[in-house]
Amino acid sequence: MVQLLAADGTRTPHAEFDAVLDGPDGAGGLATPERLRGYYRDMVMIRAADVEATSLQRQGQLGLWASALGQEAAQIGAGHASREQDYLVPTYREHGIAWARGIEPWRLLESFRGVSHGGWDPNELRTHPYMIVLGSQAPHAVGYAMGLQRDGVVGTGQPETDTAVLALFGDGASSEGEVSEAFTFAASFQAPVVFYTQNNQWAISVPTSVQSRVPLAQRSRGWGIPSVRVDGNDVLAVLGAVRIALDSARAGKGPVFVEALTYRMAAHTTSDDASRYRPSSEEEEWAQKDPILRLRRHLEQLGEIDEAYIARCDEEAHDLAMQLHHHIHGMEDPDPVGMFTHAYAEPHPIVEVEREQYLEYMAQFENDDDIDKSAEQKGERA
Amino acid sequence: MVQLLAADGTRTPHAEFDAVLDGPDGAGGLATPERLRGYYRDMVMIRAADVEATSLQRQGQLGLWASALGQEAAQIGAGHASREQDYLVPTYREHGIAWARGIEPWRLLESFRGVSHGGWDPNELRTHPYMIVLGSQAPHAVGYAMGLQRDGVVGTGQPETDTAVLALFGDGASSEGEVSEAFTFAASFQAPVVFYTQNNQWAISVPTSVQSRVPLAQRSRGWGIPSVRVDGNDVLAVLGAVRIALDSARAGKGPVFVEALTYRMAAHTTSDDASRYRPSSEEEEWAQKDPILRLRRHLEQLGEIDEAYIARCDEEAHDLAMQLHHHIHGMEDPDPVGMFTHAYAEPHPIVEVEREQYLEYMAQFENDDDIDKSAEQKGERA
Amino acid sequence: MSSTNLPIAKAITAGLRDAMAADDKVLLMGEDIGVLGGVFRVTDGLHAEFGSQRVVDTPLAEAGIVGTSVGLAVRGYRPVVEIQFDGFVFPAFNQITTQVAKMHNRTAGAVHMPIVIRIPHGGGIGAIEHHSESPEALFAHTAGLRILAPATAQDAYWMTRQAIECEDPVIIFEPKKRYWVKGDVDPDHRPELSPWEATVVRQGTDATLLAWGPSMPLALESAEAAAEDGIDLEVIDARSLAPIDYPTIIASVKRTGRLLITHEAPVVGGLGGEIAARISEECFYHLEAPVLRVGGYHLPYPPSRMEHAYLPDLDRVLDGVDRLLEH
Amino acid sequence: MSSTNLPIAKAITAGLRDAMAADDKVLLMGEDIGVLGGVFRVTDGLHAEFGSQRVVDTPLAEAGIVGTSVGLAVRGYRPVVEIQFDGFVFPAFNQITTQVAKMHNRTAGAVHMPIVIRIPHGGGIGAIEHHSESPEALFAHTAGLRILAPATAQDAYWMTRQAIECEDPVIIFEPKKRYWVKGDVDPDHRPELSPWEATVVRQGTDATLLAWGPSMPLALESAEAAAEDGIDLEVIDARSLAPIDYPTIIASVKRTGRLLITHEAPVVGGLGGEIAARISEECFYHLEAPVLRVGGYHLPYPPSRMEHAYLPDLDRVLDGVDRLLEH
Ligand SMILES: Cc1ncc(C[n+]2csc(CCOP(=O)(O)OP(=O)(O)O)c2C)c(N)n1
Ligand SMILES: Cc1ncc(C[n+]2csc(CCOP(=O)(O)OP(=O)(O)O)c2C)c(N)n1
Ligand SMILES: [Mg+2]
Ligand SMILES: [Mg+2]
Repeated sequence: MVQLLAADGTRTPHAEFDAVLDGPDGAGGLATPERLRGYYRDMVMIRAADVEATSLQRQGQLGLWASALGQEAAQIGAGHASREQDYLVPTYREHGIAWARGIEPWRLLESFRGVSHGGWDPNELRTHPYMIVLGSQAPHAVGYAMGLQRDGVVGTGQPETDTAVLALFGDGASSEGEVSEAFTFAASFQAPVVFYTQNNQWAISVPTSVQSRVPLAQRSRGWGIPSVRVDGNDVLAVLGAVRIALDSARAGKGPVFVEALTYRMAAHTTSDDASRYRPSSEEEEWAQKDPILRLRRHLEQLGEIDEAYIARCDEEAHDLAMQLHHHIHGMEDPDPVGMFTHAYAEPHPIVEVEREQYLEYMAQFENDDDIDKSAEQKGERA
Repeated sequence: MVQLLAADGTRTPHAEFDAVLDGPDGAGGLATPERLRGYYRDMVMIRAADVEATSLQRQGQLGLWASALGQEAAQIGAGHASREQDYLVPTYREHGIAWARGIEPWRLLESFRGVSHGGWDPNELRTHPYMIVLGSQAPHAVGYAMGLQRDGVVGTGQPETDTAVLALFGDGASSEGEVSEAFTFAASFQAPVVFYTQNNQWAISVPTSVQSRVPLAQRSRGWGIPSVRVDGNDVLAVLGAVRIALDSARAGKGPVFVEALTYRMAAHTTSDDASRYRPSSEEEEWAQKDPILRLRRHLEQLGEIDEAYIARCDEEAHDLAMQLHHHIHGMEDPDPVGMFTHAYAEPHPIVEVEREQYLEYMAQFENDDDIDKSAEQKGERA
Repeated sequence: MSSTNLPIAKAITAGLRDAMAADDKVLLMGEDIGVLGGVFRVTDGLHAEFGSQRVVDTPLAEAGIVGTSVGLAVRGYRPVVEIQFDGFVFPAFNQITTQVAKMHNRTAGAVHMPIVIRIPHGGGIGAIEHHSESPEALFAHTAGLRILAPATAQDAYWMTRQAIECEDPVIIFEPKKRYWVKGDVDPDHRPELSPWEATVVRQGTDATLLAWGPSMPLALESAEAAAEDGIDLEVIDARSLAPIDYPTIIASVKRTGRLLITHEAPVVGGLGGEIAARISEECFYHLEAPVLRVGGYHLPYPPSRMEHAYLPDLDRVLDGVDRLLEH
Repeated sequence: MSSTNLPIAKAITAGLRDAMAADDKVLLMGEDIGVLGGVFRVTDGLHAEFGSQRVVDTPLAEAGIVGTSVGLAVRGYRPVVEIQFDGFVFPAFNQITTQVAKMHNRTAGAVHMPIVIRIPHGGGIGAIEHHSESPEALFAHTAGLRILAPATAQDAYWMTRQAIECEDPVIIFEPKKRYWVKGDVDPDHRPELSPWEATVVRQGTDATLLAWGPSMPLALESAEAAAEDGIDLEVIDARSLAPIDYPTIIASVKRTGRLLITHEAPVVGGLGGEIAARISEECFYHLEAPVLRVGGYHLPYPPSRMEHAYLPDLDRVLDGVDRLLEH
C-alpha cells in the first residue's frame, strides 16, 4: 500500500509519485502549498455539506442521505487527479468527487430529496449521474472510453487534451458481474479508463473480506490490468496514484485499477444502524486516521497553514452548510406533470395520452373546488 | 504450461504430477499401461461417436451438432480425473466428459435432435445437464459445492468420499459476468469447486485474445484462486492437473482453476463455416498435435500397445457409431402433449387448462378424419 | 387461540424461522441478511439462531446469489433468497428466467427447484430511484415460476411457509411499505385456503375490485368510500399472481358484471392487462362495462416527491369506479 | 424504380450499411459480427467495409455489450447492438431495463440513448433450447424503450434506418425464420409511413386479425384460407410493439367487431393480453365477440420436434377465427 503522508503528517518520499506530485503540472505541481491548502479547504467544505445533508434528512428535507464522512481524501484527491477534460463515472456516495468537479452540493441532494433522479447534465459537467444499481455504471465508463478512442483523443501525446475516464465502484459493488465484464472490455480494447475503488471496508453490513479474500487491488490482475493500492486517507497518495493512472490511460496504455483503503465513518445511510454489525472501537480507530486532520498536520509541519486559514475554512464551510440548508428548505416540490416529460426523447402517443388523462383528471379537482394547487388538495383528500 | 507428453509421445518427468499419476490410486495409479490404453480407447470411441453425430446431422437426424473433435484428451482426461462421487457441470460440448462419466452418447444427442432439453438425471449420473446460456452453469457449480460443504463431505480427510465439483466453461464463456460471480462466491466460501476451461482458441469466430490478453489461467488469480495451465492435448497433463485440483478442493482447500490449451478442430457447430474466419493452415498445424495420436505414440514408446488393440478399438468405435446411427434413426418423435408435463413439479391450473385445450383441439382432427396420428396430419394441413 | 399479532415483516421472520426449524435443508441467502438481519430486518435474529451456514451473507452479486441457489437446490437444499429491493432483481434476471424457471422442465422432472425468491416491492416509501418498483409482470410471463403477493400478516407467514414447501420456484413480492403494519397470525393452524387461491375479502354487488399485496388497503378503503356513495364493491385479493386464480375472479365478475383492477406497476404491459384480457374473454356476456385498470403510468418510477401522483390512490380508484359504473 | 429484391437479412445489412455511410457515429457491436458477419450473416461485409473500430467483435458478455453501448451513446455515438439469439438477451436485461431505458429520463433529457438492439427472435427453425423465444412482452412493459418488429424486407431496411435515427433506444425483433425470404426494398425513397404505425395489410369485414414479425405470413395465409370458407378477414401488421398503434387497430375493430391476435410468445402475460385489454376497453360497444388470442402455451419453449404443436399454425388460427365467429 502506497502511503505518502504518515498519520502525523510527515511526508515520505516516493520517486514515482513525487515526480507527478511535485513535477511541473500547471502552476508548479499538484502538491504546492497553495494546492495543499486548497485540498484541505475542499475536504472541510464537503464534510460540512455532508454533515448538513444528514441533518437535512433528519429534518425530513431529504428522503435519505448517504454520507461520505471519512472518505474525503479518497474523493477530493481523485477528483483533483482528473483533468478538466476527463469523464468521471461515480456511484452514489461521491460527494467529494462531485465537489472537486465543480458540481454544486445542492445538485447532489436533488435525488436524495426526491425531486429528480439526477441533477446535472453529464456532458456539461463531464460527470455521469449518480448510479444506484451497483456496478451498472462500470461498462458505461468503458464504453465512454471506447468513444474517446474513436474520437482520436487518446494517445496523441497531448496530456492536456488527451482524455480518460475515471470509473468508480465500491468494494461491495466489485462483486457484480458487470464490473468484471467492464474489466474484460477495458482490457480487450485497451480503453482509456481508470477503475477506482474506495474500499471503505463495508458494503452496508458486509465486510470487504466477503467480496475478496485477497486485496481487492489484485482483482484486475486477472485481466492483466495493472493495479495499485494506496492509503485512501492520504490525499497525496490518492492524487498521485489516480493521476499516474489517468495519464497512463490517456496516453493509450490501457486501463489501470486503483484501490484506496479508507473507511465509511458514518452508517451506510441515514436508514442504517451501523452499531448492529460493527464495534464502535473500529470507528474510533479509524477516527484517528482522519484524512482532514492528516493533511492539516502535514501543512502544519510545512508551516504552510495558520489558524486564520483554518478558521476561514471553517467559516466558509459553515456558510456553505447554511446555504445548503436554505436552498433545500426553499426548494419547491416539482409539479408531478413533469414526470411525463422525459421518459422519451421523441413523441410517444401512449405517454401523451396518459399525460392528457392525468391533466384532465387533475382538472376535475380544480373545477370542483376552485383550488389552484390541485395536486396538494388531492394529496389531502387521499 | 504443463506438458507431460511431447508431440512424439515422450513423457517428461514432473514431480508433482507424477506423484498423482503414478502414485497408488486404485489399481496402481492413473497412468498404468492398462489405464492409458483405456484412455486411448475412450478417445477413439468418443471421436467416432462425434463424427457419426456430424453425419447424423447431415442426414437431418439432428438439428445441430457441436463437435468436440480435437478436445478428446482435454475431456477424457478431465472426466477420468474426477472421482465417482464428484459432480460435473458441463457446458454443451462435453461429449468426452460425458463418456468418461458413463453417459451413453445417444443421450447427448437428444437435445441436438430436439426430442428433449436434457436427457439424463443429473443426480443419478452426477452430471449437470448440458447448458446453453453461456456461463450460467458456473454459479450452479459453486452452489452445489456449497451444498457439499453443508453435507459434511468436504475436508474430512477421506478422498474416497469427500466430494468436489468440476465446473466447465469455454474461453468465450469466461467473459460472462456470471462466471466472475462464480469465482467470487467460490473464493469467498472456499467452496470445493474446480473451474475448468478448455481454451480451444475460439468462441465461434472470436479468438481467445479478445476475451483475454493474458493467459486465461491468470483470470482466477484476481480472486486469489490458484490456477494452472496445461497442454490440453496431453491426456496425462490434463488428468494430473484436474485430479490434483479436485483433490485439493475436496480436501477443503478451496477452489482451483485449470486451463487446458486445446483446439476445436471442427467448425463451431454444423451451422458454422470456420473457413470464414480462420486459415486452414491453423487447423493443419493443430492436426499435428492430435491428442489421440500423441497418446498412441506414447503407448508405442512404452511398447504397451499393438496393432491388434488399435484395430479392436477402431472396430468397437465403428460399432458404437453404427449403434448410434440406428438408435437415432429409430428414435420416434415424442408426443407433443409431453411438453405439458414438466413445466411445473406441482399441479398448475393454467397449464392443466391449456393441456386440456390442446387435447380437445387435437381430438377434432381425429374425429374429422378418423386418423390416429393427428399431429402428423395436422402438420400436413399446415 | 394461538393467534398472535405481528407486523408483516415479523410474520415473515416467523415463517422463515419455523420453516428452518422444520427442515434443516432450508437456508437463507442474500445481502446483509446475517448479522444485520436484512435492511428491513426480516431475517432479524435468524443468523444468531441458525448460524452462518444457514443464514448466508453473500457477496454483493444477485446473479451469483440466485445461481448458487440453483446448485444448492440440485444438491437437495431449499434456498430462500432475499433480493434487497425490487429494482435490484434485474442482475439476476437471466438466472431466474433461463435457469430457475426451466431446470425442472429441462431435466424432465428429475431435478426440483424449491427456491424461494423474496422481493420487497412497491412504492410509496419516499425512496430513491430503483427502490419502489413492481416488476411482477416481468416474471409472470415466464412459465416455470410461481408468484405470491401476501397482503396480510397471516398470508405473509403462511405463504412464506408454503412457498418454501413448494417443489416449484416461488417469487414472493412482499409489500415493503406495509412491513410494519400489524395483523393476526396463527402459526399453529395451517390454513385450508391454498396459497394459489384468490379470496373475496369484501362482498359486494355493483362491481368487483381486484388488487393484491401493497394495494389491498387501498382497495378496501376505496370500497368503503364508495359505500358512502351507495356503491357496493366486491373486493378480491388475488394473492397468487402466477398462477392467477381465475375461477374466483370469474365467479365474482359474473355476479357483479364489472371489474376494476388496480396495481402499482405501470398499466402498459402490466399484469392487469393479462387479467383484463382473460376476464373479457371468459365473462364476455356478463360484462356490463369494459374491464378497467388503474395503475402506474408508462414512465420510469418518478422521484419520490412526485410518486403520490404516479401511484393509484383513493381518488384515482374511485374515478375508475365512476367510469366503470357510467357504462 | 430503385427498388431491389432482397432477403430480409440482406435488407437489414443494407440498412446498416447505409446508416453507417450516412453517419459516422453509427457503430456495430456484438458477438461474431465482424469477420464472420454474424451467425446469420446480417453484418456480412460490413467489417471489411468499415473496419474493426465501427464493426466491433466484442468479448462474449451481453451486459458488457449493452453497457458499453450506453457509454458510447453518452459520448455521442449511435451503437447498434446484435444479441445473437433471443434467449441470450437476459444477461443484458439489467442494462436494458435499468440503464438504457432510463438514462434519458434520469438526466432530464440531457443525455439521449440512440441505441438499437437487434434481436433475431422466434421459433420454427428446429433449434436447440434458448434459440426460439419471443420475449417482446418483457421489454414492452418498461417505459423508455421502443420496439419494432419488421415483417417484410422493406420494413427490415427502413426500420433499421429509422431505429438508428431515433433518439430513443429501439429494440428490433428480427424474424429469424424469415431472414431468407425475399421482398422488394426501396432504399431511395423514405416511406411516408412512420415506423410506429400499424398497417392494414389486407382489408376485410368479418374480423380483424392482428400479428407482427414472424407471424405475418401465417396471418395472411389464414386470411386466404378463411376466404375460401367465405370469411373475410382484415389483417393488420402491428409493426411497432412499443408503442402499439392503437388508433389503427381500433378503427379496424370498430369496423369488423371482432379481433384475433396471434403471436409466438406464450399467451399468458404476452403482449396480446395488453392489446386485448385495451381494445376490449376502447371498443367495448363494438365488439361482437371477446378478443381472442392464439399463441404459445404457458410452457418453456419445447424441444424442436414438438415445436409444431407449440407454435400457432394455420389450424390453430382458423380454430381461433371459428371461435371468434361463433359469438
Ligand atoms: C445491484 C444492487 N444490489 C443491491 C443494492 C443495494 N445496496 C446499495 S449500497 C449497497 C452496499 C454497497 O457497498 P459498496 O459497493 O462497498 O459501496 P459503499 O456503500 O461502501 O460506498 C447495497 C447492497 C444496489 N444498490 N444495487
Ligand atoms: C449467453 C450466451 N450468449 C451467446 C451464446 C451463443 N454462443 C453459443 S456458443 C458461443 C461461443 C462459445 O465459445 P466458448 O465459450 O469458447 O466455447 P466453445 O464453443 O469454444 O466450446 C456463443 C457466442 C450463448 N449460447 N449464450
Ligand atoms: Mg464499501
Ligand atoms: Mg472456445
